[in-house]
Amino acid sequence: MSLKARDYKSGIKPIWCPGCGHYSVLNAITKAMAARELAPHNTAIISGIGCSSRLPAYVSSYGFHGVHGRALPLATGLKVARPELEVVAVGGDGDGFSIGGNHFLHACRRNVDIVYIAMDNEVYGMTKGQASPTSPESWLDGKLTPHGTEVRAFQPCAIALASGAGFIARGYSGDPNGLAQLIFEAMDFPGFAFIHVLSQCVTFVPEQTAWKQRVHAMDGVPESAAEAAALIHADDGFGKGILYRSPRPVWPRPHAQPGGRDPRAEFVL
Amino acid sequence: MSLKARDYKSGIKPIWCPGCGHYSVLNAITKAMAARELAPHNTAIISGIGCSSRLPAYVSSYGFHGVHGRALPLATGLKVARPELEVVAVGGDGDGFSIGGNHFLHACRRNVDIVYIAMDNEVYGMTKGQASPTSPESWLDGKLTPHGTEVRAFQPCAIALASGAGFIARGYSGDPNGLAQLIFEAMDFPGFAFIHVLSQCVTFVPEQTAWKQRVHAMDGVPESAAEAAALIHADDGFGKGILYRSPRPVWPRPHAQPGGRDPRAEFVL
Amino acid sequence: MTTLTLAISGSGGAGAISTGELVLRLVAGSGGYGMLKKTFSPQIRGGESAAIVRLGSAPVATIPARIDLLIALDWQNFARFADEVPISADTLVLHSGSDDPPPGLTIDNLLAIDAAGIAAAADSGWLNMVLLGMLAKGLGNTCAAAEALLLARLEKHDEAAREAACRALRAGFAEPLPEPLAQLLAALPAPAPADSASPRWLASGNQMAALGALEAGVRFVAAYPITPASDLLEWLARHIEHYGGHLVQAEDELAAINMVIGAGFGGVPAMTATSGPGMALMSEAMGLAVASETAAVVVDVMRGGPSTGIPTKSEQSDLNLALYGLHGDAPHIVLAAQSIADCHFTTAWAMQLATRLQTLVIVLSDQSLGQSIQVFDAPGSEVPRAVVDHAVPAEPYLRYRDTASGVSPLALPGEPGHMYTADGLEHGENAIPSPRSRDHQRQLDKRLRKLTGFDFGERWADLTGQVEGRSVIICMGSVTAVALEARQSLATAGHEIAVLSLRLLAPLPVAQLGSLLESASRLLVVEHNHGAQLWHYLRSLLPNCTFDSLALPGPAAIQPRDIFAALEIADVA
Amino acid sequence: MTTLTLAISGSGGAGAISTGELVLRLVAGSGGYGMLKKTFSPQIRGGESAAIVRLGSAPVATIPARIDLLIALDWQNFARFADEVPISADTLVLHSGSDDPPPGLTIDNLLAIDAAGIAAAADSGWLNMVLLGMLAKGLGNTCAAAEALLLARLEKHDEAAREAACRALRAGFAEPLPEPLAQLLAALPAPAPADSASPRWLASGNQMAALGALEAGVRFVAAYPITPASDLLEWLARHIEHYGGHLVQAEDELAAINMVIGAGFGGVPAMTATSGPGMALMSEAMGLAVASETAAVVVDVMRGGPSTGIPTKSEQSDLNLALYGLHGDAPHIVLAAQSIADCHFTTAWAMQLATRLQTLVIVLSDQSLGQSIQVFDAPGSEVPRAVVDHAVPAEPYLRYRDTASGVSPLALPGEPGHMYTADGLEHGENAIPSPRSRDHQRQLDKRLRKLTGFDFGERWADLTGQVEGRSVIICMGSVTAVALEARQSLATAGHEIAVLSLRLLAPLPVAQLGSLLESASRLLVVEHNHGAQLWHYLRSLLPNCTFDSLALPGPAAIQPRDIFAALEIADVA
Ligand SMILES: Cc1ncc(C[n+]2csc(CCOP(=O)(O)OP(=O)(O)O)c2C)c(N)n1
Ligand SMILES: Cc1ncc(C[n+]2csc(CCOP(=O)(O)OP(=O)(O)O)c2C)c(N)n1
Ligand code: SF4
Ligand code: SF4
Ligand SMILES: [Mg+2]
Ligand SMILES: [Mg+2]
Repeated sequence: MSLKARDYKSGIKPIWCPGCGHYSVLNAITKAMAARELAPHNTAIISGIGCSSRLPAYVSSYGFHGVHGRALPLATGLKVARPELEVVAVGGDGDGFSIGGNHFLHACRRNVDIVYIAMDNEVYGMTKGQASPTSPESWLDGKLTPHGTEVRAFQPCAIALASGAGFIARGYSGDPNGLAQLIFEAMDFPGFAFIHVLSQCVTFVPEQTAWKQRVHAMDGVPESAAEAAALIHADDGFGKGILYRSPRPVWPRPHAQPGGRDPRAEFVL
Repeated sequence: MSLKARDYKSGIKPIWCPGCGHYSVLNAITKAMAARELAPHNTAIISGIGCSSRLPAYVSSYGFHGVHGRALPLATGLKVARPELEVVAVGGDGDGFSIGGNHFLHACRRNVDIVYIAMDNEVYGMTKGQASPTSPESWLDGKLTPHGTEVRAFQPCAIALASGAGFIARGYSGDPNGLAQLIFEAMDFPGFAFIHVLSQCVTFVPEQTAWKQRVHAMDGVPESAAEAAALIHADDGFGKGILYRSPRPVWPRPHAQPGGRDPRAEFVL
Repeated sequence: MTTLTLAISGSGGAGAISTGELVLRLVAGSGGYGMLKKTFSPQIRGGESAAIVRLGSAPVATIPARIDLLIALDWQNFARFADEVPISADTLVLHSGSDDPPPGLTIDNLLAIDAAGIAAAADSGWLNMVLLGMLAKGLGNTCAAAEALLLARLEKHDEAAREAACRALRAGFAEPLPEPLAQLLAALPAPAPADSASPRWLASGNQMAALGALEAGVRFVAAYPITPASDLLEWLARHIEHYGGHLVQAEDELAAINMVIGAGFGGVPAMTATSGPGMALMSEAMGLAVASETAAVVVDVMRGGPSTGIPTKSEQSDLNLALYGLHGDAPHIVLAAQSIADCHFTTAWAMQLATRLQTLVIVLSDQSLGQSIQVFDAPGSEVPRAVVDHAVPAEPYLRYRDTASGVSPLALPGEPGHMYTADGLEHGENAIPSPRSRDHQRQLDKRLRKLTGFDFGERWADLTGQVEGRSVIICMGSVTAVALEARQSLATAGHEIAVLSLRLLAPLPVAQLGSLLESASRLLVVEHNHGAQLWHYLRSLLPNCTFDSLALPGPAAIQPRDIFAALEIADVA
Repeated sequence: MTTLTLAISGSGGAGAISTGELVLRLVAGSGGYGMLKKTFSPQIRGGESAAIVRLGSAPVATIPARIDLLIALDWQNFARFADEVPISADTLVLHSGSDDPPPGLTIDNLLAIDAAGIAAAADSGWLNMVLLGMLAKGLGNTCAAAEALLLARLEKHDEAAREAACRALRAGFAEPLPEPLAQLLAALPAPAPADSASPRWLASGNQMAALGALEAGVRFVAAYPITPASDLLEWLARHIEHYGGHLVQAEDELAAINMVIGAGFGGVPAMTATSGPGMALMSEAMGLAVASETAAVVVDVMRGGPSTGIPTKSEQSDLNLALYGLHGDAPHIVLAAQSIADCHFTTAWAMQLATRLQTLVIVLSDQSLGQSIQVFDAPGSEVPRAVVDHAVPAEPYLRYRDTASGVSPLALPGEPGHMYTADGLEHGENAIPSPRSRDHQRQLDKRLRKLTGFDFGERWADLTGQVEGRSVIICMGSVTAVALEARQSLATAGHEIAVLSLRLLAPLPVAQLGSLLESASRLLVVEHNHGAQLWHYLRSLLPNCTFDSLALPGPAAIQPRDIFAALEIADVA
């Protein structure tokens, strides 16, 4: 009676371009769901806006396709209110690191038990090819930045670490099985788990097919933040695997048991 | 004819509580302005909202007291539009790291030539004592967090470094001369310069008077980001001095000279 | 009704506010009524503050412009309150400090009391408690009653401090009252003996809104602090966990409203509270609640605007934003609380409507309602409750099914077989995104119909008086109490008017309102803002009515005399 | 006027849009007029797209509901366009691919052309160019003219590709035209010979807005990409540096608007462009521009709402947000562009008004104006220009001085002796924060007066036709062209109506508008939204007028026949 990966597909046809990396991320998610034997109805996939953020509808689970940049607060509200659900936030680099950057910082700090999968294609796909925070400084094809962004690329894993994320991993859309494994581990992790996925945009950055040659495995999971910092710093941004793993207490913490106080009492004269 | 520090005071009486650390920051700013012989009318001090953000009106210069959390975009717009001005953004930890966190990240990356002075008192002073992102996890007096924030404190300098800031320093309101020197250096630095100031709130966190015993000098300015990362990581958050200094090209970069193209031409049939 | 209005002012740490609160509690304890308004200088501490307390033997809901008694604990920067604590020729001014009144001030009745000396003689520094003792005596209370309140108040102080305070209180009580003060205080009639069947409460509107939320079933709150909504949230932060709920201090208002929507999607009644600048930031996501049909409540405790404006003072100028501030066609519900006590009902009703109609409900309160404290008759135990009873959906399950009521079947995460993806993109009934005209039209119609077709019942407005042939004042929020007071004064002078206080602003019950107002002789819309926002709104929906407008911005409160003037009635006291 | 409307559709990469653009350029090149509307499936690439082109011998400004000729490059997912490319019994369908029409589709006039075969015979894969060749011939153009356009278009392609495309074009041109196609194309009258005195342009509204901004003096732009405003920004990104200006791609809309305000404070004319969701996020800071009296322009290219809505389609449903979406009393200016060409003037005027009146100006455009391209007579070289000539301020310098006009003296950073701190907190004339009633009232009055007292001149609206005794259609934006077309058809049928297109929405020139409309027999407000937002707005300000409403939401465009129906006129073609 256990479900197969394909049973976790909703059957709705993705709007993605043929060859888009996001298909692989979808596959990896459904594989991980099957491996963890998640009940589809107890899972919720939450997103913002972007090509990547269309993903929830393609999974057979509950989902919320919110507004641009706010997947993490949406997911946080749901998880805090309904802790028994498996809550996964997904989205793109623009959604998560540009307009949503503040929520990323604070979600890493807050450590609510959700998984966050950021599909990074270093571009705004949905709005047709502007630079994103992760675009290389000298990428000349960004439609609003004719000379390149001339701005240092955003380093998602370094920021996650500096913000206090307890689980940081990097996956690649060209390796859906490896990615599925990372998602599995992220779901296993108690607390906020961040997966940075290199997910190519074949339409606006076709040169990303060359990523295949650049990605490489990282070996060994650093246990101290200092080690992780050194590792992430030294890496070229193409190292796959778990980059840091160190559980901290999850938020919210257990406190008062319900009941016991009548708040009306304090107003009575 | 050169101006003294006191000539840079506007004469408007601050609304701050007696003993507030922000007075020292004001003094340090006017000292640094005098030392750099800035023309008051060529200087603009830009802020958001908070006790700290009231500072611009107290300086004899142009100023903008904007909305909560947006000092950096306001300053960025002004500096890019009017590059000949000395632009200094100031504000509090709530303003800069909570509601303004995204702009902090992206200002560090963008590297526009402004100075940003964040007066960190680990609390929301103006709204009377709620926890801020930098409040210690277990600080029990935050009015919205009766059990403490139970959230890892935000590390401004680590985030600045991970985001690509080229100048990072820490000052202390108990040492206005040292702080003035840091501001002097920050103004000297080409590009975005961040100064994290420990500035006590005597009203809502009176225990911060004990900071005096905790602050210590950092010696040596690390030149590589890796060194700086190690240093910032190992530090207890009370190390004063320049924590990192490494200039990168400033934004915007020089490009096309004005003139030469008639944009109407492309529409003519 | 005879009432007594006293202001107690002083520099930071002088204890003006707590003295005022103790006076109010004292009077309330012996069956009286009253209200207290706090006012602060912009300085956070060491700044001046003043408590303006109005006492009466029957319910009191407004602070008048005239002060009967001013107790100046000291005169430091008193000028900053000049607007709010106007001294007239009738005001008795009790000068209790060692400094002199500021030069510009004209004081006709100045009475000096050496409170510091009396305190010192009692080996105490609590000069404000000397004054409390005197007031207690003058108002006919026992010293023991005052002492009990004082001790409760100083719970967290050490023994020595509490004793010193009590010594000062007793010394003040023992002091002979100067005649003018004795006379003034004695003029307040003794209250009727307290009726134990209807207990009375002392609370602020923010506390009442928070209680209403909790009692309606709110179990998730996310918010970012902002004056004057913070204390509403602070109250919830202390209580919600006892109900198994959570309050998240969000990184900003964008996060707060989206967290609320996330919780609402999960079926947990959820809300946030903020003020103008924060609600402006929530505008985009409020549209998401509307489009995705997710229950969410936003309480806006209005302050002076625009922009940062006047954060600590009251105004009703966010009405436009609340009614219209969403992009696209985004019908939603806007309620206004009518009184401090009504913050309780209206907030609870908001959560009930949000869950029942799966949409955004904005509750407008204002700083004056939110932060003043008042003695009022306790509300009953019946409170509107959130409704998350979602009918078992028909097969095939269509989340956004076009139903007769306009309310679509809602499945909650955790329910097998009804998975769907909520969406702010336009969608078909099946929740799949659709850019088609017919789907758009259908969902737009449905989202409007579920509001306009709903029977909101009797609580859409509170009418006091009879409409036929009379002038009717139309208002909301803290203006209501002023209008009701004006109505009473007018009645005493032989002019009958009616007051209609609107609780349901959107969707405005146009038909009911139109037929209710038909027979009135004159309609005057009274509101606390500059732009006559309510007046414009009513005009846009009721073109057959002729409305007059009285719109005055904050921070000064609207006064009954402003209403008399607008109604061109001269002969009222 | 006889016009010809053709739709060219195909799957991703088939080249439907570029074929359409080439046809339009071809006709324009020989003196004709036309307009092109693009429509895409939600898929980013590999999805279907269609170009709907209407050609005429006189200016063409609308796309009708009826398609005369459909050229299906292939039929993949054609059904997705069913709403926008309706095939009627009169439509000639040119089936040029190898697949079959979808089963549900009824096609009466189907013509098969083996474009692929013809292209292959010419050793080319460019089957769309075969069709272009045939159209070129049928429309009476020379093959050389078509080839020149094609080569210009393929500038960036390699030599081999360009030659292959040209071979296909020539092969198509050589092909005998099937009779029904020849007949249809021949029906389009030859345009009058081009008048060299008034050159014609081909551009989109977004391009025109961008040009207007640049020519008005905008030298700072900060923005965050959003459909359908991105291409406006992209055009500016390429051009602004040549004027010594800068465009910053901001991290979000909150940053964008605050950057614009920062630049405006510096005296540099600055603007941003966005769409509904982005403008909603700007709400708080727009209030800062109002309160601090800083010039800022926000262009909202409206799309379907609420929430994410229908991002690629047109609607006019952000009017409420633009008019009312700020907290507090925050009067500001709202303009609407009237046509593709007028985006130029209106955006430039916005920047002029923003600098002259030191405030926020919102320009409403819509996706239909913004992204359709059209042939129109080139604008003159006179363009409103930003005004940053600040009078030398009087001593003592009071930044927020209460002047007769309401406009206060503005000093710019860099000027000695006039330093001040701009503030969103309420302030006195001296810019120092003040919570006092009298300062608040004075600044509120001043900020309102500078708008209501300003003489906006003649351009507040465009009137076509005579009002007296006639029905008047009141509208804005892309509805204007539809209304004008309806007016022409009605005139042909003997019914005279007038069209009033409002450019200045706020402050609404109530007096002028009221007296202008007085003599009309009937007023019909036509708008492209669900909530009748313009209608409600006009009702709130002109209670003496009786307005009828025709409000239809997107994405389907309003058609003249909708207007005929609303006017209850049956006998129009
Ligand atoms: C408030 C707001 N601003 C802007 C947009 C326009 N927008 C939609 S998706 C997107 C960027 C998407 O990029 P990313 O998140 O990297 O996703 P991708 O499409 O590359 O997968 C933008 C800017 C929007 N929908 N809402
Ligand atoms: C949009 C918005 N949200 C909330 C507020 C309320 N507010 C004003 S100041 C402040 C926090 C100030 O804290 P910080 O920046 O640390 O400055 P401090 O007062 O501690 O110096 C807040 C939350 C506001 N003014 N605007
Ligand atoms: S545009 Fe890029 S990111 Fe979007 S679907 Fe296509 S390939 Fe994927
Ligand atoms: S509240 Fe704290 S931060 Fe604010 S002025 Fe007082 S001491 Fe300073
Ligand atoms: Mg992307
Ligand atoms: Mg602080």
